[in-house]
Amino acid sequence: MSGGVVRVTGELIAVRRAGAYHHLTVVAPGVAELAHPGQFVALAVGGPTSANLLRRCFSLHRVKPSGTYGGTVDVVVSAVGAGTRWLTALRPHDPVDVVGPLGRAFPLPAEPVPCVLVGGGYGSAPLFWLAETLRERGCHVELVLGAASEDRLFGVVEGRRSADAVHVTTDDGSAGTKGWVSDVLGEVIERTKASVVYGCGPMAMLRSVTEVAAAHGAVAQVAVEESMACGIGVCMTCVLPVTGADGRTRMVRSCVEGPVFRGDRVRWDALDGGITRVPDDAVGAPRPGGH
Amino acid sequence: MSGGVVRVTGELIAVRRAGAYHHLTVVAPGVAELAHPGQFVALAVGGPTSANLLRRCFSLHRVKPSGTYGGTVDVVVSAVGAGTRWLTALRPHDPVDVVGPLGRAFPLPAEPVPCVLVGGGYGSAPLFWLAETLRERGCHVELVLGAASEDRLFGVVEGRRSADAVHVTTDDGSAGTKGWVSDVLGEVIERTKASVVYGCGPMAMLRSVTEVAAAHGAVAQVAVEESMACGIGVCMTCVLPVTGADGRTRMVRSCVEGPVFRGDRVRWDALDGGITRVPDDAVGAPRPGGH
Amino acid sequence: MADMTTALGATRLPNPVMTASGCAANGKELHRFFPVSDLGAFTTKTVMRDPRSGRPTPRMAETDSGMLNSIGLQGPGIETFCVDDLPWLATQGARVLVSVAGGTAEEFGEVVDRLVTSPGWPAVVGVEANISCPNVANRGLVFACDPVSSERVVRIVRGRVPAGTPVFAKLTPDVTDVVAIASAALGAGATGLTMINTLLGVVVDTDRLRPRLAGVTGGLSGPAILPVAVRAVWQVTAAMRAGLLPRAPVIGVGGVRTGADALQLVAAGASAVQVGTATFNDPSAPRRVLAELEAEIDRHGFDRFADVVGIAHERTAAP
Amino acid sequence: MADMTTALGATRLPNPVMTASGCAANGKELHRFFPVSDLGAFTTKTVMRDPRSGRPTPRMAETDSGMLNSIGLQGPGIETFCVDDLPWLATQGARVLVSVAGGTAEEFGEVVDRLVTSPGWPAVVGVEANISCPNVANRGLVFACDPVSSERVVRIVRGRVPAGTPVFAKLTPDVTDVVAIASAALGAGATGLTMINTLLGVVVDTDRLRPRLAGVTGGLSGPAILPVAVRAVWQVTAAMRAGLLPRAPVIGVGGVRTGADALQLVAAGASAVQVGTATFNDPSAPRRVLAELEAEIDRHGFDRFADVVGIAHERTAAP
Ligand SMILES: Cc1cc2nc3c(=O)[nH]c(=O)nc-3n(C[C@H](O)[C@H](O)[C@H](O)COP(=O)(O)OP(=O)(O)OC[C@H]3O[C@@H](n4cnc5c(N)ncnc54)[C@H](O)[C@@H]3O)c2cc1C
Ligand SMILES: Cc1cc2nc3c(=O)[nH]c(=O)nc-3n(C[C@H](O)[C@H](O)[C@H](O)COP(=O)(O)OP(=O)(O)OC[C@H]3O[C@@H](n4cnc5c(N)ncnc54)[C@H](O)[C@@H]3O)c2cc1C
Ligand SMILES: Cc1cc2nc3c(=O)[nH]c(=O)nc-3n(C[C@H](O)[C@H](O)[C@H](O)COP(=O)(O)O)c2cc1C
Ligand SMILES: Cc1cc2nc3c(=O)[nH]c(=O)nc-3n(C[C@H](O)[C@H](O)[C@H](O)COP(=O)(O)O)c2cc1C
Ligand code: FES
Ligand code: FES
Repeated sequence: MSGGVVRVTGELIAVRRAGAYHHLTVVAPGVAELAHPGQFVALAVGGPTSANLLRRCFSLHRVKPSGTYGGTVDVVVSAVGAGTRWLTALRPHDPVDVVGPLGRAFPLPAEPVPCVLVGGGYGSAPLFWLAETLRERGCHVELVLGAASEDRLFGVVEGRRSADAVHVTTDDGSAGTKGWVSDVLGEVIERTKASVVYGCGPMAMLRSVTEVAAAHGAVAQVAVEESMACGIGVCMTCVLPVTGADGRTRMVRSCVEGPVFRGDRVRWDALDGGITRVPDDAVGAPRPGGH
Repeated sequence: MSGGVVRVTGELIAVRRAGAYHHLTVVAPGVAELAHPGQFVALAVGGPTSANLLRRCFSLHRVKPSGTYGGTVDVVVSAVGAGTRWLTALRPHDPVDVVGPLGRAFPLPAEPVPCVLVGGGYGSAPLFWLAETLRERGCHVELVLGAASEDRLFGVVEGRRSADAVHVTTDDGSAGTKGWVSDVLGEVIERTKASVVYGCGPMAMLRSVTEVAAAHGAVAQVAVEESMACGIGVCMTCVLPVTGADGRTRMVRSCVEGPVFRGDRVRWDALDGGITRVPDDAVGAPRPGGH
Repeated sequence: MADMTTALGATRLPNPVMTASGCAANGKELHRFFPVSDLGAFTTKTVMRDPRSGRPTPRMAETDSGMLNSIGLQGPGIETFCVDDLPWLATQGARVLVSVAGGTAEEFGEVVDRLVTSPGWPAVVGVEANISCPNVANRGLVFACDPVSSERVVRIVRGRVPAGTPVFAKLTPDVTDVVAIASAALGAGATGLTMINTLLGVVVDTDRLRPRLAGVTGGLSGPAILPVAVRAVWQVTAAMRAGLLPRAPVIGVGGVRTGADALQLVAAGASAVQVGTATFNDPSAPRRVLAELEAEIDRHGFDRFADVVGIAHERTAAP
Repeated sequence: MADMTTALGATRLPNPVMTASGCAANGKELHRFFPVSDLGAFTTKTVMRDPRSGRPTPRMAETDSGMLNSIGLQGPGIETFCVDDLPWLATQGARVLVSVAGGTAEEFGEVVDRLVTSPGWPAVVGVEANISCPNVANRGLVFACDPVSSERVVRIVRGRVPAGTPVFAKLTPDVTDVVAIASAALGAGATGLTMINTLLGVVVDTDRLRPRLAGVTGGLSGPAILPVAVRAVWQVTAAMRAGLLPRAPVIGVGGVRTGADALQLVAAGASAVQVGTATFNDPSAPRRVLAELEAEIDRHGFDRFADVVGIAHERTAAP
């Protein structure tokens, strides 16, 4: 029945600060065994009396299929709202209700090609595991990590262990190069001759990662972050316009057909100011005078 | 501004099992100082993400106006639903949001008369403090504690310290006399020549306490337990029909005009099977053809 | 700090936050937690002509993020209100929005007639006609479910309240077309609208397998209904902006627990906001919501509360 | 264990728990968590004639104990449904309640015409006409807001669905008189009613000060609305028991998260229950609700589920 996904009541075994974020380790038997880099988990929030019905989604930072406690999953959480504040206030041994692994993982190149991995803020969380997986396959891997400020960078030290090189940018210059990841990305692609760029972070960053990659002859694979009500493909809230192999644009579910998409397939032109339009040429788009 | 009531974010300092119940001690500065036996507190449940908007009410078991941590209040909680389960799962140092003290306390006799205090289940919680207060005033005090079974009795040992004698009944005979508190109450009133009977427990018990007291020439003061949405007198959900000094029956708020009422003033005839009718002779009762 | 004053017709209030009728009694109880004069206005429990005992109990059931109530407009009647409650509020310096009702349109008028002669009248900043109550003459159908009944009541109330004093019609969301009812009320001379009253609901007790409320049905309130309240305010305000309804102030109510909740109603078009059920959770909720709303207005850098009223309409891309 | 079978017109289902349309896609996703054939029936996402992209995003906003959605009936159209989805459900042994809609009454008919010729048709245990969608011909007013439009759609659907197959009309609660709409639907030949669809709501984003949904309004669902769903089922069932409406099966939906929630709808009169938004919280919610409902029926000592349907009406004292 499981079809690659389980729901399990796990147990928090560790929570520690990591700059502006919280790093949580949860025993979640069954999840780790099935997971690949780029997939995510959906965590219930608020406990039995919760008014917050919807699960919160988090990229898998790392997984340990076995261990003292059984399989564990690690996530990096930015406490921004009711649900993430609840999660980051949990204490060891508290139950955590997990559904996962969810979504499509980062596709791995068949050949050992050089790769650049770009993370914005907590978006870097899944990249270290991805970097290690790529290097096991013989890829040269460099990381570009960016954030607004130093405390919002995640995993710079970890990155030095996982990748061949780490480049850091911050908007305010409090660490690394002052500026955006896109300011340094082109140079890194050129120098490493990367043919794949993986990206995870805010939408605007993913768009420019896609553009810079294209300009330097690389393919971008980006993990998007859309509001998701279910995370499992049943609600149709998480859609975005993506052009298929047939050249036609459809509103596709980022929870099951994503969150990883080829950057050049995403219709960035439809995204503006927090709203994603349905492109006029999308399959089934509203036509003047109704459908 | 306070007018005898405060709202304060307290801190749980101890929670321990007491038979079928949980005994909670909460630091709640300001509450203890104002409280009298028979009053109650209203505790918020579920924390910041709670879907349970309404506070839960609990009789004050004991208060300590000062102490290592500041004033504390003790309550005895039976975990029966979402809110009480949440409360009894709290751990020391968790915050507890308290409004109190609320309601009218047990009126104390002006003279040192003998008194009988009758508690059903956790309804005995406020009686030990009351017993000590009465004995300080020179009253002879005996307790009658009843419950369905031994584990649902509260405070038998404590009662032996607080009162001159303790009588126990259980429905199933697992402790004390098999039967109801009303089965032994008459004898205790007669023997002690009690002129006041205080009661706290289920409505059916309060009714028979009132009847037995009347039959033996004593006045009953009973603390009722109505569903309360606000606990502070603003919502009108907690009413029950009570006859006033003018002989007229009104639907009065048990949270501010109670929870303690003179038993012979409560219109027990209007209570049936979990529903309390508006007596036809009540002030403002619906009349045929509208008001 | 922003200028928090707001205008309800000719009346200016120092701030836009009020209690909701029936969720604050008539002030004395809440005054133990904060001075009732801090609020823009104090909305009183709906008062009818005669004393009323209300409905049998249980009168309440908790629901997810809300509750059901069936109080049945229990109260001492307009006479006692005028003698005891209104003078007390006046003494505290409260600005009072008096909620009135009747089982018939004419009864509304009788209540108002008595009210305006009360020595406490100068404290009254407006009258709220709670037309979301049953019309005895029309099979108990709620007045505000029907444009004709709504019109009749509002016309009577408007006619008996001195011209300078605003009259608000309080609408139920349990209608197919709230704009049509709003139109009837404004057409009959209402200064503005209060939206929304509770939604009709039933809770079944799954132990006894019967309705939990002795009166079977009750009104659903609390945060659960906030999106419905925001929608109702949005629809009516949109109709006003489109010229389909005369422009008039709206008092938003339903599910407000925080300043951000209040801001939702304000941005949707409400010139004032009432706090109801949240008060049962936090006795100082109306006062706290005011402080939080002020902080929100400041955070957004607005100088005047009035500039935020209805702003979400301007910031919405045409569909 | 109690006999959990239930009858929807001529159709008998092994148990009364279903998915709710649009909250379970067309089965493959949930089948990873439990066998879709465990349910009494599987209700499919509303399908229209042509492929539809749905509305822009954001399409959802969380609310207290609920959520707002504005999917806009995104789907591949009836052709793909008949070729891909229905046969898959049939292969799994699911009993399928197919939800259909159209922008016009006639489009409902076209969808049904195609459906009945599908090779998967034998798996269909009923058709649910989602008349809580906008009527293009009537200023986008929802069909189920108007008895005449409701009647017209149901008559067409009933006429094209083979006589032995039940037709359910799915109603919106956003009306003044749900009994009147129920009456129109039953009068036009509906076998029964599904109640309720979502409530219209708006959420304002208090950072951007504009509606959170790109489409401004959305449908409110989840536990927040359970009391409204129970009320709607109660009113219609009461009208049937009073002889004001023909007796007909009701499918209850709205806010069900637990077996006890389902039991509320059943005791109020529902012969079956759908689980929607709760599935987003717990992917196996429909299956779990079935197990919990069975346990509730057993706890009460009933031998047959059917004996509990509407029982709260019998246990209510006359008012
Ligand atoms: C595939 C995926 C992977 C993610 N990975 C991470 C991660 O590794 N670390 C991390 O900190 N965050 C991650 N996020 C974002 C995270 O899910 C949101 O920050 C979180 O849901 C906010 O919940 P809240 O209760 O704190 O905020 P609230 O604002 O109270 O949430 C209200 C609703 O909006 C949704 N929502 C709010 N913000 C976002 C957002 N940015 N993205 C999607 N939905 C949102 C919530 O899920 C909820 O349904 C990821 C999101 C997705 C879709
Ligand atoms: C004045 C007073 C004093 C009380 N003292 C105590 C005490 O000392 N110890 C104790 O264990 N309990 C006491 N109770 C009862 C206690 O308030 C309820 O058991 C508790 O509210 C149940 O909450 P829940 O969330 O667990 O149950 P739920 O059934 O989930 O509660 C749902 C709603 O119904 C109300 N409710 C449910 N049961 C009762 C009840 N028996 N009385 C009043 N409201 C109820 C709840 O407050 C809540 O609003 C007292 C009640 C009152 C009114
Ligand atoms: C217990 C209770 C009693 C109420 N009594 C009245 C009333 O007398 N008159 C009135 O107009 N509204 C009354 N209401 C409705 C509220 O004023 C308000 O419109 C509604 O509860 C929605 O707001 P809220 O969610 O903030 O409570 C009452 C609500 C509750 C919960
Ligand atoms: C995301 C979402 C999509 C929905 N899509 C449909 C639909 O396509 N057709 C339909 O009849 N109802 C649809 N509904 C309404 C549900 O079927 C159901 O009537 C409503 O959500 C109330 O039930 P719930 O509270 O259990 O979700 C949808 C609801 C949600 C939340
Ligand atoms: S989040 Fe529900 S379909 Fe993607
Ligand atoms: S509980 Fe609200 S008035 Fe008593």
